[in-house]
Amino acid sequence: MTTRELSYAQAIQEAMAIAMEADERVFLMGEDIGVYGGAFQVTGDLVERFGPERVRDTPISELGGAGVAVGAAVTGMRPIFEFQFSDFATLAMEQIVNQAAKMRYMLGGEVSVPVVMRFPAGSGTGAAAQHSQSLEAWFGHVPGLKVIQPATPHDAKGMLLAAIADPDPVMIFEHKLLYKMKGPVPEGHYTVPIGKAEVRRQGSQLTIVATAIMVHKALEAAETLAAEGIDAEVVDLRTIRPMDKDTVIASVKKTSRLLCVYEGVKTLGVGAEVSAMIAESEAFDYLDGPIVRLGGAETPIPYNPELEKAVVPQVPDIVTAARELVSGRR
Amino acid sequence: MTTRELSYAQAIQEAMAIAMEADERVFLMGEDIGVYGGAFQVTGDLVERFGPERVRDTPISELGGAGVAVGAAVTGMRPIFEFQFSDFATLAMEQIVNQAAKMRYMLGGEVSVPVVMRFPAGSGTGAAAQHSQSLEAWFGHVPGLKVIQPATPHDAKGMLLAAIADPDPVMIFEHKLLYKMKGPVPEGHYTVPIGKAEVRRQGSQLTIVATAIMVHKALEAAETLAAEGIDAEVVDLRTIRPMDKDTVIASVKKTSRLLCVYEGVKTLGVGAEVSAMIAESEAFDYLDGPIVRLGGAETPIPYNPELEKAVVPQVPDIVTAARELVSGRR
Amino acid sequence: MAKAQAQAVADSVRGDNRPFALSHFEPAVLEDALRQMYLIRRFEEGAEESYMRGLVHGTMHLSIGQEASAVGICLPLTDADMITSTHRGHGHCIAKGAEVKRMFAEFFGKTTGYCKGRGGSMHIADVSKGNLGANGIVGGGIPIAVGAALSIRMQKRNDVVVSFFGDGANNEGAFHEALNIAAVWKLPVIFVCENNGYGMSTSTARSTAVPNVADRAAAYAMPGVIVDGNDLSAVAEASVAAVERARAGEGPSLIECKTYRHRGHSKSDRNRYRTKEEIEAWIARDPIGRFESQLVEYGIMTRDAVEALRENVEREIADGIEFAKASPMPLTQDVAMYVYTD
Amino acid sequence: MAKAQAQAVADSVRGDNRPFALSHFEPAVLEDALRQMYLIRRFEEGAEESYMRGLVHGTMHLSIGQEASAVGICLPLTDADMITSTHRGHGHCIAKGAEVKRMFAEFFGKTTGYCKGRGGSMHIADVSKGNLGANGIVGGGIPIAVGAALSIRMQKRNDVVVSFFGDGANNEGAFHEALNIAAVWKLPVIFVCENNGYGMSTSTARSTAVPNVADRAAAYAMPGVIVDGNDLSAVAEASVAAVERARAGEGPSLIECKTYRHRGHSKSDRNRYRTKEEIEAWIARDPIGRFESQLVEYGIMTRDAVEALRENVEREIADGIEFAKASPMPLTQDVAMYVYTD
Ligand SMILES: Cc1ncc(C[n+]2csc(CCOP(=O)(O)OP(=O)(O)O)c2C)c(N)n1
Ligand SMILES: Cc1ncc(C[n+]2csc(CCOP(=O)(O)OP(=O)(O)O)c2C)c(N)n1
Ligand SMILES: [Mg+2]
Ligand SMILES: [Mg+2]
Repeated sequence: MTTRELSYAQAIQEAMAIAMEADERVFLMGEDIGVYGGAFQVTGDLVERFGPERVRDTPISELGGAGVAVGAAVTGMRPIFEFQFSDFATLAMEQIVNQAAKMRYMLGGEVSVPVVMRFPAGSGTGAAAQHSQSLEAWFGHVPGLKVIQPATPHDAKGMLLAAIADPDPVMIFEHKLLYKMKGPVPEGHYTVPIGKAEVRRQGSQLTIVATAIMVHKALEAAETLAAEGIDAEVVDLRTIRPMDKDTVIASVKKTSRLLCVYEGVKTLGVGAEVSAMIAESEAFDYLDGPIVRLGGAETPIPYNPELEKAVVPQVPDIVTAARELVSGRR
Repeated sequence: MTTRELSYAQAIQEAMAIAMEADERVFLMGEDIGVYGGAFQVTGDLVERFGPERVRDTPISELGGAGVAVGAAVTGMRPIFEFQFSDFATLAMEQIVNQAAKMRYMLGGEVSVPVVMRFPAGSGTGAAAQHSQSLEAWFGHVPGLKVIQPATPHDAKGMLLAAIADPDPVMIFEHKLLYKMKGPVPEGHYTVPIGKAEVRRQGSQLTIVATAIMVHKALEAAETLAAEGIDAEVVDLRTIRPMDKDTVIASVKKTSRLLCVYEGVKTLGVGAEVSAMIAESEAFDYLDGPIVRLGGAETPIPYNPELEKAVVPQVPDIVTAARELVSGRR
Repeated sequence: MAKAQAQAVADSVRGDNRPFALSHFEPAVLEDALRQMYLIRRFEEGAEESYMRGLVHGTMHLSIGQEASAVGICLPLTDADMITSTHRGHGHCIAKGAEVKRMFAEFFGKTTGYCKGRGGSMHIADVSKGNLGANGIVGGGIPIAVGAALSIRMQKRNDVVVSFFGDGANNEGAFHEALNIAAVWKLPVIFVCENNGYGMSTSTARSTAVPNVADRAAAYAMPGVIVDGNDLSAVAEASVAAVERARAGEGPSLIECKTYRHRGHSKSDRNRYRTKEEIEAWIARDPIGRFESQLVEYGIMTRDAVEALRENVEREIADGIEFAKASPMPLTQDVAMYVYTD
Repeated sequence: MAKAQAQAVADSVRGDNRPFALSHFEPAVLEDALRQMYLIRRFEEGAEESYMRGLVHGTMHLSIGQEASAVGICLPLTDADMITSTHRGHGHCIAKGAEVKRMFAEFFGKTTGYCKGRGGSMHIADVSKGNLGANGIVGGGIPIAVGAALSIRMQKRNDVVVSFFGDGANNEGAFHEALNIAAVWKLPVIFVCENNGYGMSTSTARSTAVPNVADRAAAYAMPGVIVDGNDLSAVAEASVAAVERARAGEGPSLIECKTYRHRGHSKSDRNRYRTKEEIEAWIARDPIGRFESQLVEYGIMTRDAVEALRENVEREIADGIEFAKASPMPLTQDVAMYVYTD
């Protein structure tokens, strides 16, 4: 299979196109995903290729739209529902959490709900507090859902294809700042499994578990650390639910130190679970120091660009935290 | 001040009545809180005392109702909005999270949002998956909100009075099975501070941090453990956001072991934060064993009563977990 | 459903001044409609009694008094047509063809129940008959019904979806968003509001800005009709028209059935918001007695046949309860089954 | 606001066939209305230019072409009356009395900005003038406006609230729930839909089941009027009537202003969904030119006076940008200020 450089957004678009070509049950729904191409140009020109029945602009009705997607999924279709910004999921939690996540269970296994929902998430675009949130932790708390957060174009395509094939509801969080990031993406159909983390960099002295855009920041920090003689392992968590405990545990057993880096608000964010999962696992006995978290500040996302940067972990923050952890100053 | 035995529901009702007597800005909104008295009879006959303008039945419109409460709060009133079941908060997350929590920040401090929202929560009533959730962890993840979970009638009254006096939005999670539980409640006005945990039982060998109904189960377990010679300290967390780190850290430094017990789904539930907070604190060095969590099962709440019991921690589960932790078998 | 094979004889009997249903449906279908109304009534009375005896957990919402709406609406539906239902959904479930024994089993929390004991009354469903389930969330099923109608359209089928909901639900945002989407996309869905005058304790006058829920159809440019929800024939007539319209690709309709629940909202109702007189006036308009009289009056059934039918229903209920009692409880170690598909 | 002291001279001039606003408001008020329209236009052009020059972060939604709606609706409002606004809210903010220098400062992320640099364009507000804020959530401000109206009622004041929103917002559940609650409780709120034909790329025909948003007023038993949103006088006339109704305790109204945005939806718009012809036809109906001509034609202002007014506006804009540039950035260590009150 040939591999090209594609952007993260292009990789997602390609996954959707492949799935739609292969399976006529697959279709897209969302606000302005047709002729506008989506707020982030992820659906792009797909409407020209597949027509407005399968690339379906919805009214501005997140709750209704999500419910329609759920209803279509239960009755034989494979909808992919795009939220224009993940923040608007706040309008549709009812359908996602009470219906999609629980329907199979409440009906004793008589139905499945193969819906995929896509959530452009994260800060860094100057869009302020109502367009910049990272809410994946909420979804990770909900049994019945699967929650993924690919960090590379390769994984975005492969995990989305896995999500579309999945019989259960899969929520995919896409960091907006990644959309333009390029990376190698194989042509054609392939999947990256849901529920498997990936070690992005081998290291011996500490494990950095990161999600989404923080994976790239962690890798950058690891280079700086390497220059100082600190050898960091970087684990890309990739799936929030179900979390890949084995990979994280194995890494921490090797390195004896854990730093969790994530953009969502620190308190009760994804890193809280990673930390707690390790603290109750067999890896606890291997720990040589506290489990440190770098998460989003305990504030809404501010508009001012300097403030906006200040509320999410940056490379120097990761370097400093890792240095302190390894040197025993934490 | 005289102290009587009141039920948890009566204590809440009394707090509301005292606040309404003292301050005409305080009023109640919610579905069937008037002549019906509320689904759990918490507002009871308050409509007879304060009239339908101040004990205001809303249409079945959780998003609209929450938004109206927010708008009233910003413009000089002190609304207390009752959700009939906490599960219906899924319909109102937009107003709670994007508006109430962030409005002060987004407007640079020009407004405050003194709204109180009440959420009957938890399982145990046979109401199945859409009427039994414990979603407090979601709210704990949101800067701008305060989130409380009183476990006793005394605290329910005092914390609600503190919430009503608070200039910021306070979410109060009331476990439905506690409503009929009785306990001593002082007459008249008093407050129990938001953000302070309470040590319910002193102990030396492990700390059990519990929330809501789990506080009572933990205390019961502690008695059993005491009979076996295991001396457990039980901390009632009381506030999810802002969490009282000092009290928990001090307790763990004393006992060297931590067990978190909560009813919400284990993954990314409140105990994840308690665990992670300790694992990154100075108390880490005092730990003699892993931090263990007992949370809700990774399932929706089932209808069948035996299954329903099986998905939340019960007293024997706490006893077993504590025993294993203290004996070093975990 | 047998009744789905009903022949449209109405056209051939122009000038026939019998109630619509009697001229439109075959006698066997009409008999079955009466049987279903009894079955719903006796099922709910049986469930209530079982609740009193501690066999049923939680709460339940009885539709006693509203049977004509459930049965009348479902009369023109086939098994391939679908419904979404509500917390007050036992009637819909039976009208869509479910077996009472598996419903009792569900209420008793047994593995033989429709939801294998996971759902209970509030999630009762028989997916094999096109019932996508009762719903604990007021208005929660409405967008789902629209999604099912979208599936039908995209799969180029000729089926329809009925979404039942109460008057209280019409003030939820989900109602508004779903009706608008269905109208803009012209989907084959029939929105059925069972207006029993109250959402819990709150009367429609205190909750809803318009006198009739059907008045809101204008906001979605769809037909809105009001029918006497206690008159099976009137309900069936509106349903037949809306179903035909939907099958013809002409889009959604809204039907408002004016009816009443005889019982309280649920098991926790102190009934402080309705007068005795009001309740009694509605009991006097009981839909079952009215339809039964029509069938006898117009010679579709004899009194004896009615009696036999009642006895059959009694037996079915008694057998259903026995079946449910005798069925096994789920094992707690299986509690996580059905969370995910595999 | 000065214009709030406007005298209702209309009654005394029966037979007067000038446009409503010209007979209803004092000349000074009308001049100020024109000034505000210019100010909005030039503010947004200035903001756009500053954005191009990298002084403004993020995105912004320009209301160029819609100025008559913002200004006309706010004409009868006092400073004690309140509004809730939208993502396209610069015009509302200025029409409700905000100073452009503090708006520019906000856009530049400065401490002197209305939101101290925390909010930006999408949260612009001047609470001291009764503007409760723009809103990043489509429909998010509508229930909040109803809550503000409830405060007015409970505090026994005589003020009103205006809730601005777009045509796209009328398909949100929040719209439905809020209008219903306002109607049932008869609250002093005016719902103003600025229908510019599109929600982002989606035309009202493709998103909304009825031809006019005002058609939906019937679903809430409130008056619904449609006005030419590019005609300041027509907008003001509708606003005066609705405000009077609200102050008289007769409840809410819905006003639909048919208008158009000249620019794309936001900074990311490829403009593939509107034709050049359509845009040009609307530019030809520019509300500012129309109102200006009326004022000159009816002798309210001379051409020279108009020119002087324009120059004043230019100066105010230039000064505002300078003020904003010269203002300090917030300190990052203060980032957590204003999360909680203390
Ligand atoms: C979203 C939501 N809000 C509130 C409730 C609580 N509740 C259950 S039934 C009901 C009344 C519903 O009224 P209506 O729609 O008229 O149906 P009815 O009970 O009269 O059949 C309420 C408020 C709920 N289940 N879901
Ligand atoms: C709840 C929500 N959904 C979607 C969006 C993204 N969005 C921002 S503006 C807009 C279009 C709004 O259309 P309309 O209400 O007509 O206002 P206009 O932009 O035309 O002024 C959309 C879809 C949003 N901000 N909030
Ligand atoms: Mg009802
Ligand atoms: Mg618009």
